[in-house]
Amino acid sequence: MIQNAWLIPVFPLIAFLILLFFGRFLKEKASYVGIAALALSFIVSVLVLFERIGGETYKFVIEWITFGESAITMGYEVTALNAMMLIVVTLVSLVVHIFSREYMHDDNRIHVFYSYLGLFSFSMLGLVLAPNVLQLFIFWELVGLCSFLLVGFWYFKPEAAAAAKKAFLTTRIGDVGLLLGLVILFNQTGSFDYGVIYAAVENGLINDTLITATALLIFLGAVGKSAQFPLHVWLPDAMEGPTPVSALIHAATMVAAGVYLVGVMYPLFLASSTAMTVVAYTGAITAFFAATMALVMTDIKRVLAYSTISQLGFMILALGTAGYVAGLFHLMTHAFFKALLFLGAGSVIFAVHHRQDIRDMGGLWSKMKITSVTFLIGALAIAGVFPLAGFWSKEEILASALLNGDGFLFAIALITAFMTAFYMFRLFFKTFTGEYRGGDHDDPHADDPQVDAYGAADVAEADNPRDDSMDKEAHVPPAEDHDHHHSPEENSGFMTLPLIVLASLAVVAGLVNLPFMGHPLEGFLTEGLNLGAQPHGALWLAILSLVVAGSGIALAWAMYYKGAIAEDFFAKKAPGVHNLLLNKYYLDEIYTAVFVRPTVAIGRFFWEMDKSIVDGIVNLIGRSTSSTGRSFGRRHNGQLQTYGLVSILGGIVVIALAFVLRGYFG
Amino acid sequence: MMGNLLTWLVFVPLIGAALILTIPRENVNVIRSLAAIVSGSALVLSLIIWGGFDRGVSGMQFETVAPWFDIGFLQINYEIGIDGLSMPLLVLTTIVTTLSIFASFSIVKRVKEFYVWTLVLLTGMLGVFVALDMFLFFLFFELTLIPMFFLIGIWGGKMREYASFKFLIYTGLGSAIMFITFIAMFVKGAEAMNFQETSFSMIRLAEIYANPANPEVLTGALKGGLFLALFVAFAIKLPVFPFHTWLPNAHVEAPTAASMILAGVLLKMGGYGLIRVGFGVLPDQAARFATLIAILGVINIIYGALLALVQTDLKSLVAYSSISHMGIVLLGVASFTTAGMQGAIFQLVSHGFISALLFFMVGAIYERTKTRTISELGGLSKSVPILAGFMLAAAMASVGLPGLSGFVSELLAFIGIFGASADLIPAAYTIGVIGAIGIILTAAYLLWAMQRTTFGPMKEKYVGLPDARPMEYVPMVGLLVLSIAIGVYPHLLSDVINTTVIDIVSKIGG
Amino acid sequence: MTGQMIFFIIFALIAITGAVLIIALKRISHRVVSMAFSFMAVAGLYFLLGAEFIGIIQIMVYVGAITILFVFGMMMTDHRNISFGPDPRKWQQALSFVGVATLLGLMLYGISTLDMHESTQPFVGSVEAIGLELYGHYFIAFLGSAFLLTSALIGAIVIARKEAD
Amino acid sequence: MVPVTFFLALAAILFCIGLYGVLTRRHLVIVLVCIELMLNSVNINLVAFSAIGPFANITGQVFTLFVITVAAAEAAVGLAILIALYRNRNSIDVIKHDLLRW
Repeated sequence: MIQNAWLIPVFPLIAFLILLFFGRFLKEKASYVGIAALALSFIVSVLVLFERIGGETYKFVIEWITFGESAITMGYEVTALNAMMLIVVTLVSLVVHIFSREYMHDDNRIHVFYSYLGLFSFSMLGLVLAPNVLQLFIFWELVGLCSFLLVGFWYFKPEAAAAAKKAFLTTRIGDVGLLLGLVILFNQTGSFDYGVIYAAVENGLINDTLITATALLIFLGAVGKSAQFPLHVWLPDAMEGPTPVSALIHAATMVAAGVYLVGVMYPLFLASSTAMTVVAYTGAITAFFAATMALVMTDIKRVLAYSTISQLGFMILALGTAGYVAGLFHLMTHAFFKALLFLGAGSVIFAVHHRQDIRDMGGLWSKMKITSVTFLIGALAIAGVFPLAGFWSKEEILASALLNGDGFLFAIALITAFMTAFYMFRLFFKTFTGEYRGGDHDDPHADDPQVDAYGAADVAEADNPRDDSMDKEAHVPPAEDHDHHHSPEENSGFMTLPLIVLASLAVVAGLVNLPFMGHPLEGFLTEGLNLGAQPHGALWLAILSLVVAGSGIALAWAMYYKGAIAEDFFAKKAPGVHNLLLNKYYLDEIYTAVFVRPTVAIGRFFWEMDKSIVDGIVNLIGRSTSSTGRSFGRRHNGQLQTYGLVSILGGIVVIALAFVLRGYFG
Repeated sequence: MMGNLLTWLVFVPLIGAALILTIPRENVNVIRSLAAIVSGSALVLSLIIWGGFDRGVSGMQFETVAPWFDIGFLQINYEIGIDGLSMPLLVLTTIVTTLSIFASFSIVKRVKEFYVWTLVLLTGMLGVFVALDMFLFFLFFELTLIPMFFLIGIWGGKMREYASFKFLIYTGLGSAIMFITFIAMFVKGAEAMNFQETSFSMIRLAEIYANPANPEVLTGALKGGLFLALFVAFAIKLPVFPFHTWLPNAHVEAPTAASMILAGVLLKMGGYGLIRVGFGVLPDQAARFATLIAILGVINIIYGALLALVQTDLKSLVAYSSISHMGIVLLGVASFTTAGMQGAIFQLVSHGFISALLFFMVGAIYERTKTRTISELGGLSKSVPILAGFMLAAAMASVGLPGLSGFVSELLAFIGIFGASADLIPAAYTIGVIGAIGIILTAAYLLWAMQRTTFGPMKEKYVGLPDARPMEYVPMVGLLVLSIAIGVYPHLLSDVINTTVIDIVSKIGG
Repeated sequence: MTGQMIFFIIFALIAITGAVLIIALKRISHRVVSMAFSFMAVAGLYFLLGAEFIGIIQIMVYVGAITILFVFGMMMTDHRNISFGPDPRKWQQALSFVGVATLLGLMLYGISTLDMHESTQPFVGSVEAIGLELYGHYFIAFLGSAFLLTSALIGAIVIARKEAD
Repeated sequence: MVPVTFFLALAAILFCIGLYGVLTRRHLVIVLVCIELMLNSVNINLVAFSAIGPFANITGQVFTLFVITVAAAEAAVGLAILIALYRNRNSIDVIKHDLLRW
């Protein structure tokens, strides 16, 4: 079965093509096409995984383009890493397909939505199967395109359009870095294939300044795509897209592509220590940084978005501190429980008629039993509580941070783990416990800074005057028909089934790499790659991480469940810090001021310069010739005698010249 | 017939134009269909030649040499032929012109003249790409100026006179410089063979300049001067930074079909000429000025992108984006590596398709909304979803999204510039990096434009707009499919170009 | 100083003063009369050169017909006003004087440096010789001038006559 | 015998006086008169050459005849134009008649 691994990406591609051309007729049934395609891909990838465990690898390559003697090839390859990734991507994508059948049920562009999901799954799976860096880059950009299309799915919302553009542009900056990196690599090694590059790096074909340069350039691509510190601003805005999109793209798969890229190019990173430290520190800073912002967010999806950035920071930190398996293990587990959390949030939002502000929710535990339980499991998993997947993978990361020797990184990791536990349970208690605060209709928090980001434009609001008329039938039916029983209740099977599946996975996934079972995942991933001993934490580290997680949960419990500490306790103590976090460290404003506005200003200056100087010279030449012509014209004043005089003078000059030349005056 | 297939290809449009002249101006449909048939047959002919083209051979194919006229020792013969460089451009010309004829079915003013001028223009363009005799090259080069002048001048927008005159005089100046350089080359060539043998043919001159009988005639300074003059002449046509101001005016005022051809093919003649004559006859000089060309290329990219960023008119935005994309051609050509050269030729072909599509979309939208200013447009994907979809696809192709042809040429150009030998271009890496910044800017201005025009809430005044008409599907689908084909499987194009690229680059030991 | 030289000088002086007076005098009628005298002097010169026929023709045509013609022309137009007021073209007079003077200087210099060998004995052209030449060698030119005269005649009438209305 | 150069000199002088008259006088009749004068100076040259020039023969005089006929025709037409001008523009000042311009 491993030979036809190429089928895995082709199924969603077929789904995409079908829906692109025949979507209008399918309308509702479009979801079945998507689900069927993903189910098939999932089955094939499971079979491929079993064969891969048996040790088989398969590589098939055809010639893509030839220039001069060298040629670039395309094809597909199955390795340990991408076999695992195939499972993760197809599973999460399948689950999201099922979930969004209900969530997008009333949107009349559902077929377009499913076609974009199909295209996304195709490009993500293509990325994973790529045998060389160039093909990875090609699908990397296609994934970026799909995220642009899906974030901007409700394009009639200006915020969604701006968020989509911002997402594409910020990742584009990273992609250009990646492109430069792989072009330089190509020039040094003569080919894009992983094998050739590993060999070149091993036997030192490339001088090490170039290795560091290419490593950092490639890492820039990862930073862009996995929303690491400097280029993370697009992910929170990308929450404008529908929630299933956020679950699939901005939680599990696409953002993980950056980590996958670093994983795939690991030998290159291992070869340069500076690159490793840069990676580690970026990961640490991003993790800490995003966690702080997640503490204060009031929009359910934004909290999860920042938590994703923070968890990705953990993975990058792990990879930076030589914890190859730790990073990738966390990638797998995180994909499951983050998708779970997002889908849980999705079902909550769907139940409370598309309001995303957690201050309007609360008390949903009794009303939405399945969602609450699964959400709790997810929260426990991400916090790193004992039996669940998060505990095992996070503990490995802490171990690799510790063994790396740099105490600062370990400290940061611990504090971030604590903050993760705290904000997750703050979110949990605010949404699911206490009484339901979502009774009244008008949006009490219209003036809240984040709310204007999405609240005012929230299409479903009955009293939203602006583009009410056009979008009524387009997006979600008006809240009226939910009115008669406006208290939320559990959603249908299509939504809860995925939650249950993901919740069980969040529990089970950890067992894959159990320490006392000899780390089976580690064996699976590292065979054939000489990456040195993988760090493993001692028992006391496991207990320490449990204590940290527990205290985080306890603090959240105290503040939001019992009310022992006032909710705005910290807000009052450090209003400045609170405000800073609330406004996302004013990063967006800084970026606009530092990058966007000057570029536009330079552009305008050049435009003026172009119009006045370069064009000016051209017009000047034109005008001056015509004006000299006109001025000569005016000399013709009609006086015959003037003409006579001029001709005589001319005659004299000629005669004089003739005399002189003929040497008369000799 | 098989022998002089090329001559048939070049002159079929001219015959077509003559035929159209015979038809009375009233029955417009007959004229339109005849024009479509004529350019369609030219397309078929070019595809036959594409099929018959022998990929392995590096020299000229389908050659025809016939004495044309001679005055005294001036022997000018009608010498035509194609190789890997001109083959794809030939097919590009016929495709873009045929599709632009389809695109121009909405023109109602003086239809007969429009198609006569378009077909004469087609003959001129085809002639340029096949001519091997410099005199013939110049003749066809000029032949393309006049029709385009009339196309812009009569069917253009408000400031069409200004734009068409500026275009005519600017490019006319360029071709004048070119002509003077050709004559200088001819004379110096004859002198170098101390007048036993005189020839206007590019191939023969290349050999003469490679190993002249008495070398002291062809001094470095002279050849340098000749190359620079040639570079200026072609830089005006392929708009390079200081000489680019005619392009935005010409594009903004030209009707859709004319600006499709202008962007699709006419700009390529500059690039083609530079490679064919500049790099062909004076390769050592090209190497000498490689750094200059690379720097000009980068300036073009950044300058074009920055200006496109601040445009308010959608069509001038696309015009400036053409300037930016042509910078990549210069970058690729200056690198003198097989990858770079192939990237440049790819960019010529792919930009031909993409910019033609973009201009068609802008034209179609202008036809419906009667405005091109970006601020007035908005929410088009709601009012005209299909057009907006194709526009978005064209923008993505122009941004250089993989899977579309724009990416392949940019990738090859960058591989080329980074692979350029250090002594040829000392600062290759810095130039490459600055060029890469250009790509980010390209994504920025195109996406910003797309966001403001296609996304966003629907505007009331655009509610009842008619979406794509069946006739409009032909150019849209045609160009997009071609761009995807080259993007997904570039081997189609690269095996045709490869032998010639190796041949050109080997001239300076690339 | 042979007799011829004396007569030559007399006639020359008359001709030149007549010419200068044409320009210098104020009243039109005086100027036309000075023209007549100047042409008389030229006729005299012809006689001096032995070209009697030409001399007579000169007197008949120039002194007779053309002077009268100019008198008529003068009469038809307002000969009463003496001057047209200041000349708006300030440089015209001076510049044309300078130009004409240099032209004259150049011509005279050219003439003075001419080394024409003197013909031994003067040729005396008789009317018969003129007639033979005119109707022989230059017969076509003769017919041409005939056409010229008639067309000039008709042209002058057409231009000068009052419009019908 | 009076040498030819004297006649040529005289003719040159008369010609230049006539030319000066044409260029400066504002009265149209005088301009025509000066033109006649210039033609006359040409005749002097012709007759002088035919009589005492290096290859003295009769053609000089024949040409003088032609010149005279041309002069007569020219005078006639000139005056006709003058009269027509006067009638339409009722002025014979050269400066006033400047319609023939760009």
